[in-house]
Amino acid sequence: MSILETTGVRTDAVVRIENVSKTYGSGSNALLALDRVSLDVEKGEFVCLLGASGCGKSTLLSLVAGLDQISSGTLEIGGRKVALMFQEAALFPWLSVTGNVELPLRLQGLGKAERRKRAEELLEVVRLNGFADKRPHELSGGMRQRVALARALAQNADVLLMDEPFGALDAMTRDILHDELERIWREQNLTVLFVTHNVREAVRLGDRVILLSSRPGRVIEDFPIQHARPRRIDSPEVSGQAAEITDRLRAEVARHAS
Amino acid sequence: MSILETTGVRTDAVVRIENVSKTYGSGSNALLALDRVSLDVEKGEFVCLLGASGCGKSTLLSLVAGLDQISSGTLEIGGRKVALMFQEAALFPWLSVTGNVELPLRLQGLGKAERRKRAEELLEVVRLNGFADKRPHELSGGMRQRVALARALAQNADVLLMDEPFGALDAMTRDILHDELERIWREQNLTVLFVTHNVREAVRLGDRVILLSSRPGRVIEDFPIQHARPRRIDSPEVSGQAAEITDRLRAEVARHAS
Amino acid sequence: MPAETAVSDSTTAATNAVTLTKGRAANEVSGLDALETAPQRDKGRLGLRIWASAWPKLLALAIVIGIWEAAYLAEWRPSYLLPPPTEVFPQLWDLITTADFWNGIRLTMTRAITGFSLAVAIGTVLGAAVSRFAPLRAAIGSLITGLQTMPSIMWFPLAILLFQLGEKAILFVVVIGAAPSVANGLISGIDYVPRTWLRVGQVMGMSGLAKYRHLILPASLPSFVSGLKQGWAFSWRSLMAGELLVMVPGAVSIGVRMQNARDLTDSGLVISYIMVVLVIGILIDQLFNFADNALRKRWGLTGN
Amino acid sequence: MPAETAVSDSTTAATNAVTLTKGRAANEVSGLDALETAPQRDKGRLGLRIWASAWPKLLALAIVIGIWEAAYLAEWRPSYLLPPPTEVFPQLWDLITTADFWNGIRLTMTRAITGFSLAVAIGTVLGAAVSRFAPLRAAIGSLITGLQTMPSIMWFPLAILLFQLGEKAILFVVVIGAAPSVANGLISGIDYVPRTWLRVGQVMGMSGLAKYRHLILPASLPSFVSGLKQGWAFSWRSLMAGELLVMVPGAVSIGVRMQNARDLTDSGLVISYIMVVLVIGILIDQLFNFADNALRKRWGLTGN
Amino acid sequence: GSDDDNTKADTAAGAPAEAKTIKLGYFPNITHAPALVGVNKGLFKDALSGTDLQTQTFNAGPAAIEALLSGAIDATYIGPNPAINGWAKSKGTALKIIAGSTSGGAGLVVKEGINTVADLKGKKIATPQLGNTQDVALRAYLKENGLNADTNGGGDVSILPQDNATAVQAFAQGAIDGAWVPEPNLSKLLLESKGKLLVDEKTLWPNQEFVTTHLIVSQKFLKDYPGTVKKLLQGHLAAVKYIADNNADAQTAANAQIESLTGKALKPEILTAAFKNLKFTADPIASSLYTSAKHAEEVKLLDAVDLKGIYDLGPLNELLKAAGQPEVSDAAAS
Ligand SMILES: Nc1ncnc2c1ncn2[C@@H]1O[C@H](COP(=O)(O)OP(=O)(O)OP(=O)(O)O)[C@@H](O)[C@H]1O
Ligand SMILES: Nc1ncnc2c1ncn2[C@@H]1O[C@H](COP(=O)(O)OP(=O)(O)OP(=O)(O)O)[C@@H](O)[C@H]1O
Ligand SMILES: [Mg+2]
Ligand SMILES: [Mg+2]
Repeated sequence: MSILETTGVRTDAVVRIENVSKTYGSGSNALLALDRVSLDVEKGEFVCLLGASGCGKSTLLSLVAGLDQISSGTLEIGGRKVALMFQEAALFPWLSVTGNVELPLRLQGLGKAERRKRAEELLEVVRLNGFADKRPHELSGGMRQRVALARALAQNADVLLMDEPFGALDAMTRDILHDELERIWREQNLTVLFVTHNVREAVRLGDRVILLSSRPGRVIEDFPIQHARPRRIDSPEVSGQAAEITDRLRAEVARHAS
Repeated sequence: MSILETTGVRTDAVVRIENVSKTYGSGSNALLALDRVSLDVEKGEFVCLLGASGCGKSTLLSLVAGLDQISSGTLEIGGRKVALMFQEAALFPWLSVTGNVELPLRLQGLGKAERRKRAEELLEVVRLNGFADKRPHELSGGMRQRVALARALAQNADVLLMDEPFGALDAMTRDILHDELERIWREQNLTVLFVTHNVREAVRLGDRVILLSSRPGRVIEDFPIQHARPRRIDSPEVSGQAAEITDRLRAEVARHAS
Repeated sequence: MPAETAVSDSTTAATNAVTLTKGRAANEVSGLDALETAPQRDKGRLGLRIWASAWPKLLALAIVIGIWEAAYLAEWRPSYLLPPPTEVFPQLWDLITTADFWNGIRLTMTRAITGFSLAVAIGTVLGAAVSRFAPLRAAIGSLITGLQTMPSIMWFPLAILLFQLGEKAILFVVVIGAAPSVANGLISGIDYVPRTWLRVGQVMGMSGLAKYRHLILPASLPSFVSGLKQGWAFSWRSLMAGELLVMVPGAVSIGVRMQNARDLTDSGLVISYIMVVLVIGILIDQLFNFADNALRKRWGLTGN
Repeated sequence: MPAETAVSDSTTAATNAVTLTKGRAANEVSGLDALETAPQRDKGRLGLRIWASAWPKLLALAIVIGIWEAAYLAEWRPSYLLPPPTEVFPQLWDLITTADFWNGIRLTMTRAITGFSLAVAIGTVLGAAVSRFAPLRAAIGSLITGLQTMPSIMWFPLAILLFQLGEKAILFVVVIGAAPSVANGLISGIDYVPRTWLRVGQVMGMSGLAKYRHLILPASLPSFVSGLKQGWAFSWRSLMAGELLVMVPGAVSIGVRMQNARDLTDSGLVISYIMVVLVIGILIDQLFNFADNALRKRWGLTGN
Repeated sequence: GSDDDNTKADTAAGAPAEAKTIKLGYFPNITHAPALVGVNKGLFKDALSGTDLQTQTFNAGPAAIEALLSGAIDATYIGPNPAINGWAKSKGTALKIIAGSTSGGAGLVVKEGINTVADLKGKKIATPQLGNTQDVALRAYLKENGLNADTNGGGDVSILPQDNATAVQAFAQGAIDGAWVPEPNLSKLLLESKGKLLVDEKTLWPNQEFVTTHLIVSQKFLKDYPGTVKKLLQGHLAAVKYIADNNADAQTAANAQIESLTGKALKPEILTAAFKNLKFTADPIASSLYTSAKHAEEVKLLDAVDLKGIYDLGPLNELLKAAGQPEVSDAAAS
């Protein structure tokens, strides 16, 4: 039973994207990255974005986070707090692992002891408790990504935007973090916009899976995922729906390539 | 029919790793990343490495590439040219996409026209021909990874080390690049050491799949993949063997976690 | 909570920026987004752009002149010590309309450019060598900063010993004043080249000159450019001192003129020369800024 | 082919580095790998480490003294112009064993540190402000470099106008000489903060002071430190000039002493003071290097 | 240096050897008026037939002495202090004073309200440079009048060695109470800053004469090319004479030369006043040099130095004698 079903109200959109286009550069160099994308995300909804490499997924997230300006259309997030986990870990090299995780807490004005406690909890969530005092350059790629996840969670936002957060993780660690993320999402009633290339992951986690077309990005399909939670990534339902979505995606890519 | 079977000779090791250990740091801060790893890779072999996040896969590759020094053991690559595609794209921001791809060619002393031609071919391989004159910061994450692949291929090496090269790519682009990589590997009789978290990908591509244990990394299993090429990633054989390996991996992680 | 405000702020901005441009073709999109369309608008309205960069300068100038005039009117100091702008500007005008003055500028700029080029060449080689060879670094790394702190005038005896009196002696003073700065900029740039890039270079088989040419120099360029800027300042200051070493009748260098203005306690003239030197410094800085902006654009640090 | 050689080279090195240490427990591994175990060995053999950093310096010193002595023996210039080391060192010794000299050092260092601190404070604020507000940058960005190129001596009239003859006048000359350099270092550092980090900061909701405190300053620290180093050089040189403005009863500052040594055409004394200034410069540079190394270690730029 | 690019001219035996070129230094300063006028009017050129004259200007004494000692110039106009320093440092081997050039033109200018020496107590007085002629003169003067001053700026009177430009401005602004300066700063303080002349230095000297500038030559050059030195002196005498005979014209010429060297001429009133205070003479007024050195020793600004032999007035006296003028002496005051 998904959160969506419990909340029920479909008009309570937290993120409202309407006809948003985004062009990078100008003149002959212009690149239309997003073409009239419309998408509403309800409060407490978990929405997964799928699409080919370079189709504009990261662009969309950065627009929602207010990092870039839209070229046309309307985008509203209603003044809610937004956290974004970037595609690259982008940790601050001058801070230790805990330092990186504590930074958003510090900005929220938390005291030292509280910060430490919360950072420890978060590192526990991403299974990195032993690495609190290491520096980013002493971590492996997957570990950095997990620290970035902990940092994003530390922001205590209402809306969590995640750009391929588990791309560098092995299947097992990924499973664990799926469970943790689902738990936190449920407990804190988060709204999540989640970019991934793993269709099963999208089906495992999402209330809806949105398919974007190749350059320029456009919403081409919106799959509601109805399976009851908790789901297992290797369950037949998840596999089945994933296969269906993959076929659709493949068709789109093929269409585009021709 | 794999290249391994055609070459046949198992003593013709291109990369010989014997009892290699690697410790980062020293004193109380020491971290044993690799623990007596032994692994031989034959000429023309395609070996995939699997293992949990932080188990030492990248470390192993950087040792083979001669970027770090081993703490104990023996490592030989017999004076062959080695190319390494890093886990992060690590493109040079001051060069355009072509500039990045052309750089290794330039170091090989190729002329301008030849360089241009070869770079175009390589960008064609990674499906980025339209982006030759963009700068790295104008690319999406997956596109950067593909440029890094093109750059690694441009090195014209005998041994190709790849660290999660397709981690940020969607399934379709990944399929295409699997085919391209397999073709190039076959045509140039490359020796490939390929790190991935995607078990199916490993089975799709590898002659062998090596499983590393969690910290410290140790070889715990060596699966020869016998299926005839060309394979398809969604074929039942690949899925079946992938499932088998996943189970083994899961057991290892569970053992470690307990 | 600060975090909340900031994010909602920028998102509101995004919402406000929405216009009627929906549905246009890709290369037609222009909208009102300042960052997006800056380059396009620039082409269209060069005048506006110049104005945007000029008005703050003019305002600053007006403020300075205002304060100056006010200080004069308040009779804060006697007028022969602090002459009013209305006296100094005509004096400046008289100065810069003489051919003599321009000969001096030409002489001094020739020396400055020669000296600076030499300092850059020597500083670059020195910096590269020091950052490459550990024993050299241990030997003279710190000496470089030590040399920088030496007042130019203390080099005069050595300059005369080595080069007698001549242009070479001046160049010596300029180079020894500026080269350490260039070297330091390069060294610090090289020290901060990200390790990943070095590793990429290593697997590519870069070494020796190729490594410097293709990796280290471009990667440390930002810091190097800032070292060049500092080096320019040092070389100019050293030159102003060094020009007192040799005086060539006919073309009177700026250094000599400045010294003389001071010796004569001619406040108006001193202020005029201060302005001349500032203007030269500003113009040169603009050149550096061109380089810097081109660099930042290449590196993807500007614009959206 | 260069690529081939390089890679096989390093791999051979790896192979050669293999030793008997196989199979030891994690924190026992020491091996011969220099990079790996450097910190451990350091603790064990501090003496060796000091020697490693000292011998190149001593060698450099020996070479310089050798050339100097040779020039003297070859009677290249009369000995009253170029006295031999054997004459200068006793003179230097006599100099530094007087209490008077140390009073001068104390006076000058106090001024230098006060002036430099002030310059850093002002330069930091100025740099931060200029890099933050576009109109301010347009207005005075280039002026900063312009100010840097002004010889200290040209500030004397203004210093006297504003502060009469007193310590403040000296400080003014020092600050106006060094602050632009500090500001420029900071500005260039801020300009080159990677965009990704800025975006991370933005989603974290950093703004205003918090952004500077937690993101911009640490991220631009390398360039800032190099700006500080240049700033130190500028402030020292400005101080050497500025000290001629004011004489304080009791202690004769280093600037005045240097000037006197030159006025008296006392080559031995001039060389002695050059050495004193170089040693001070080298010591200060060591302080900066400490900061710099700590920084590079934090950033993961050193070691393996 | 002259030893490198000069070859002895082929001359008949016994005739004084002549250099191909002579490098002469001077300052673009009114106290070097004979040099300014001589160069401007071509008087040196006329006298130095067959020898190429190269001039070199300096901003301050130390650089000129460094240049002379290292052979970059052969002769220079210079003040007494740098000459004494050069003599002392080279242990009497580097240079000789061959003629005087300028006398007088220095004094103590004070603020309104200071009327006697006693009023100087607790005041700040600037001098151009620690241990230079004016500095020594002030210290000796204070000592004579029972006031003490140490070299660190302490004592009854604070002596602040400071370059002239700074001193002039500081005085104008009231930051110092007085300054003992040479021309043209003396006139500047009097005319522009309305200062009061408390002591005219020449009143402290016998005959109201004391050396301000003289002409020195490197000993090596003097030894190698006595003929050229003599011709140089001829030019010098011509310049001194020209100033005496055509004072107004000389002033114009000097100022023109200053302008061509520094880009800016002196103000006419300063020029005139300064000229009036200065006396141009080939007499080196040796006695004042010795006395000044003795004073310097007394106030511990100079180690004991043997000035014997610093003068070589032979060539000058030959020329004076030939012209029927009185000879000059290098003897100390009795
Ligand atoms: N700063 C930029 N300047 C110019 N073009 C850009 C910029 N950022 C992205 N683009 C372009 O916009 C398009 C979409 O990029 P985006 O990063 O959103 O893709 P993506 O869907 O996240 O891809 P991936 O899965 O590979 O990360 C790409 O074609 C890219 O080249
Ligand atoms: N430079 C370093 N200094 C210290 N420790 C390091 C360094 N690099 C890696 N490590 C440690 O070594 C271990 C192995 O790292 P490595 O990067 O090889 O993992 P990996 O298998 O590539 O993981 P991932 O799949 O997450 O990329 C990790 O625990 C990491 O913390
Ligand atoms: Mg992306
Ligand atoms: Mg890795």
